[in-house]
Amino acid sequence: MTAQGKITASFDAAAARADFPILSRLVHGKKLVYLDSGASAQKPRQVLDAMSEFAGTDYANVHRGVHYLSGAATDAYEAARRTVQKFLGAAREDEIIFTKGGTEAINLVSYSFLAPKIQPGDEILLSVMEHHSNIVPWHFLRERQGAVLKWVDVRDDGSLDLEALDAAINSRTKLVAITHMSNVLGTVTPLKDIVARAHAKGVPVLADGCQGAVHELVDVQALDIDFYALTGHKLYGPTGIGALYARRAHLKAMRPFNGGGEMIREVTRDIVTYADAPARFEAGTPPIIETVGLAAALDYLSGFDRAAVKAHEQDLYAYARSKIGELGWARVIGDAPGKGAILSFEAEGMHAHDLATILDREGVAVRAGHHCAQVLMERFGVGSTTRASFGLYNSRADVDVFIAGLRKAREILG
Amino acid sequence: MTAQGKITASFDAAAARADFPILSRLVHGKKLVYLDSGASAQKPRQVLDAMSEFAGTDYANVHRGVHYLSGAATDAYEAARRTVQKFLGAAREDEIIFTKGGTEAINLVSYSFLAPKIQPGDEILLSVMEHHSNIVPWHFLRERQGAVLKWVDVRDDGSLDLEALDAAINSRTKLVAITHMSNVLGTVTPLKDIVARAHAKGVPVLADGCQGAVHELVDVQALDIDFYALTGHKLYGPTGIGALYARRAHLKAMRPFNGGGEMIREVTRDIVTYADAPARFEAGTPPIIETVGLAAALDYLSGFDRAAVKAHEQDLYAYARSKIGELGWARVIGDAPGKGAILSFEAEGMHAHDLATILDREGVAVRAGHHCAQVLMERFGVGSTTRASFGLYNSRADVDVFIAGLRKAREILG
Amino acid sequence: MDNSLRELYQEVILDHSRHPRHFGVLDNATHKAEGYNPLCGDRVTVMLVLGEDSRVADIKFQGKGCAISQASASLMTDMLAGRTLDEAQKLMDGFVHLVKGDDAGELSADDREHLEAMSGLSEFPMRVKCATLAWHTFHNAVEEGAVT
Amino acid sequence: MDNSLRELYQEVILDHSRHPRHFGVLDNATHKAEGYNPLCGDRVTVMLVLGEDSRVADIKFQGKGCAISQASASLMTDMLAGRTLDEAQKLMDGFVHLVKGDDAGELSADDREHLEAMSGLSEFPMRVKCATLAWHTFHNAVEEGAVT
Ligand SMILES: Cc1ncc(COP(=O)(O)O)c(C=O)c1O
Ligand SMILES: Cc1ncc(COP(=O)(O)O)c(C=O)c1O
Repeated sequence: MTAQGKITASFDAAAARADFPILSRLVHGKKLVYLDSGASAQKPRQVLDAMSEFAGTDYANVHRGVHYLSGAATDAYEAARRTVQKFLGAAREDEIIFTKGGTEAINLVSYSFLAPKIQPGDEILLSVMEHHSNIVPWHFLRERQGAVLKWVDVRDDGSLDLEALDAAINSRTKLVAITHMSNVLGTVTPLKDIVARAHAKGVPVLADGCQGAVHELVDVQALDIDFYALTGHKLYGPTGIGALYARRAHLKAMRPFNGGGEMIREVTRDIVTYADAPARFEAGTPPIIETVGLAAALDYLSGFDRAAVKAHEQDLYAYARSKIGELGWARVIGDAPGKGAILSFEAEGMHAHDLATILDREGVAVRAGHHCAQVLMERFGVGSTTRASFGLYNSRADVDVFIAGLRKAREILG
Repeated sequence: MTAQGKITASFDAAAARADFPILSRLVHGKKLVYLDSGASAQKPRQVLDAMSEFAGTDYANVHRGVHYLSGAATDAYEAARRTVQKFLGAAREDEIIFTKGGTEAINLVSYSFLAPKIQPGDEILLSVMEHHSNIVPWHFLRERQGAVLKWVDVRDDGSLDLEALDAAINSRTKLVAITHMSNVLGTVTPLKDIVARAHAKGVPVLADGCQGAVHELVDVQALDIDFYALTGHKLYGPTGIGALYARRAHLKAMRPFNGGGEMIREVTRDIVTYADAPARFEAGTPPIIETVGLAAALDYLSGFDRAAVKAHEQDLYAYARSKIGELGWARVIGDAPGKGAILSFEAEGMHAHDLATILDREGVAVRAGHHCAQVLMERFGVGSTTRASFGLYNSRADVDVFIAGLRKAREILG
Repeated sequence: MDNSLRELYQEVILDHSRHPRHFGVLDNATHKAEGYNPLCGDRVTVMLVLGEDSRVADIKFQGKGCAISQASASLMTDMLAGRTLDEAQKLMDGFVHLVKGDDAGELSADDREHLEAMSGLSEFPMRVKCATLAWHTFHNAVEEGAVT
Repeated sequence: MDNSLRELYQEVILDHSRHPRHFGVLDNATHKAEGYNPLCGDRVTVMLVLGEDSRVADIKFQGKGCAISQASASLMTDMLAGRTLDEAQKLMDGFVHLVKGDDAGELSADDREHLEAMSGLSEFPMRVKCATLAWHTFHNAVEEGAVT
């Protein structure tokens, strides 16, 4: 406890909280307690200001003009790419492709990398805890091209069964697509081991890092991973922006996804040739202002001692986990060792929606539902859960309000 | 002239100009003269503030939560959809799909509407003045499925040859994809007539309205058009957001494009069913803050007398056109009757890039190059042009600086 | 304690949700439909026997979901039994108006009293879908759910 | 008048762009490549005869583009004729450093003087690509453009 206390001390959560204008607002007359960062994180002043300021001083379309603003905007855009590159530990900046979000990043891999290779009967390996955004793009290949989706189970505590995953990879497997961190269970997957097992059989791996990139340090080179998808809005950044890391060797062979300006080399009536990556995969005017916001968000996050931020979040989770255990009527789903700060549970005799409504009146924002993870809901035999997810700005006081709200709900509904 | 003067009088361009923070900045020590709105428009304070304010008070992920902020964000998101619906005159709000931009809107039609229908030999009819974003998505269907791209020429003045278009439509034609306003020539196409001709032969029509929606009043019902694409960043709105109008009858039969959260009805290990439009085509977390910005931009624009704004822009164009004519060494490309405020030209003995560099040093931002319209460049036998495009914030004084800059360039290069 | 919450989760509602009336399977159903709320995963199946006089001769439901959706389904089945389709439609319109806080003038005084417990929903717009799920499902059963 | 503009478009540059040296077709080229700048549509074709001693025995170019790209191609062909590939590579490295405003220490005093007219580009980062197009095309011709 002392050791943990020491680590936490190097991150000042209260000071960080002050950076987020929305967190000082009231909801139904109560102080906002935002425990829905897993769905989307709030944005610090630094991000909002960076975007307004950029739009108000240096904005123009990128790439195309020789005039000053166009150069300034292009510089900012490409600087943001290098910020993402550094954040993910990629070897080269042209391995970073900007997308509109995490979902599009995964779809890009499905359309551009995998679709052209899929023959009927080819297999794609998923875990049962995937978000719909890491299921439906692969389902398209099943529906349209006859691919087979194979599912790796999780254990009852929500941890991934690595041996089962290994055993499920065979000569028909064309891709392992797996989350870095489950948005329901909080489970963090052993990506490095997964990649090693998959590569041993010649199979590439895509990680859905929409949650993982927020809470874990990522080094795509150390992981030796093929694809890593992230999304801006969960990283304290803007909506409308995400990124895909793709190993250069794959990028060269990937066919275009969206077609349009900037992704071409030459267009005539009869032929079209394409630009190299990353431009090839960034058709049209990109989310320019949003990349500046994303870079500001990553700078903001990287400005902290990430290990200390994680320790802070882990402390909140541990505290909430123990408090909710004391209630005696809440079943927590997801207790894997090393899991992240996401707390999903079922409350005896109370439906998640009713709970969330009552918590809302206390100013507490939690998520209720299937969390875009219906396959996982089925695995645990529940229709929906209530989920509290923690961000760097949360505090133990937030947890206390949350737990008090749960008690009130029990009073009303129980 | 008096009549025009009267109309223009009801729009105060100088007052509007003051709404755009970037326009008061200096470039190379000179006042910025921004004549590149055709590539991307600048953003008024009202848009930037609306986004910051929304993110700072009402932000959360949409659709998914029962908590207050999630409701507020969803309300703002759906209100933005109604704002676009009204802006385009659509009958129903569920005919408006949010995309990341104009390019994605067109790709959505290609992937979801046309691709499933295309047989080898099927034809797609385009004009030679299309932007690459309205060429490459159709080229994909040529490259991947054996479609044939057929080209309708423009006359030497840049106007569309409607009879030629009509004659080119036959029983193999599956779509007419045509710009509403050329981003190089300024030509405005007679969409209503085009739709009538195409529908008479049972062929649907998509309009690329990325430029047209900025300068023309659009009423998709009056046009009776099937698809209309627009983009936020040219409409004085944010980057990362666009919209597609799609007639409801088509939407029902269109297959999903991106797969992920929110676009499904149900996901199990073995089956996936999809939500109805518009959700079906909005996979993942949408550009939430950007839709709020887009709505603010449309409100901003609609707050003016649009006819007066257009008259103002036309006045600027006419003024610039006559001034550039006086130079005697600039060949204007695009002189169609009723054209919009876009002035493209070739200068004798001077390359567009050199011109643009010299203008830039005078604070004048113009575009030089092929403007993502290489097919059109080929049609007019030029490698590139210089383009001045006008926005509502420009003035005759801007034109004077621009013309003076051209004279200087001639001195240096001539 | 928040009054609007007390009103939403008043005893009548909780009682209906805990002890739903007409819960179960109707083997001789003439019409049947499944309702599903993709946002929360709630489900309800409505089964009914439509008499030759266009009256709801019998009606049952099954499903799982939040207190609001279950109570609403229970109340609905209670009230629809014995009504003609025209009467049912009017009741449904009135119900939808009521929970949205709009004028529900089409409701009879008696029906209004019966549904009064649901009026607290007008303060909770995000939960209106929970309350209307069963009603829409009934509507679908009648329109498209003939058992053949 | 802006001094940096005067320096960029100085007489030497304008002269090279208006009257390019070594402009035309080399029928007996041993190596050839086409360079293309997709941003502006500029094109340049570089043709050369590589002798057995690894020297550029003859070199010509064709193309169209801005004053900078044409002048740069003209200057380049002027300077490359007679050099070995190693010397050419060093010259190219020096040129690229020069136009970017970096240290171009690898250039001989003589070469530096010849290229001096191009140093104004360091103030125009957005035009560097125009200046390097011909050089990259030469490089591609040597590396991958053997005429067979
Ligand atoms: C006519 C036209 N179509 C399509 C586009 C592409 O739209 P976006 O910039 O949103 O990708 C543009 C602008 O770049 C355009 O001018
Ligand atoms: C694990 C996971 N994957 C994918 C996504 C989808 O990403 P986006 O919200 O950017 O569409 C989310 C969040 O919604 C997520 O939590």
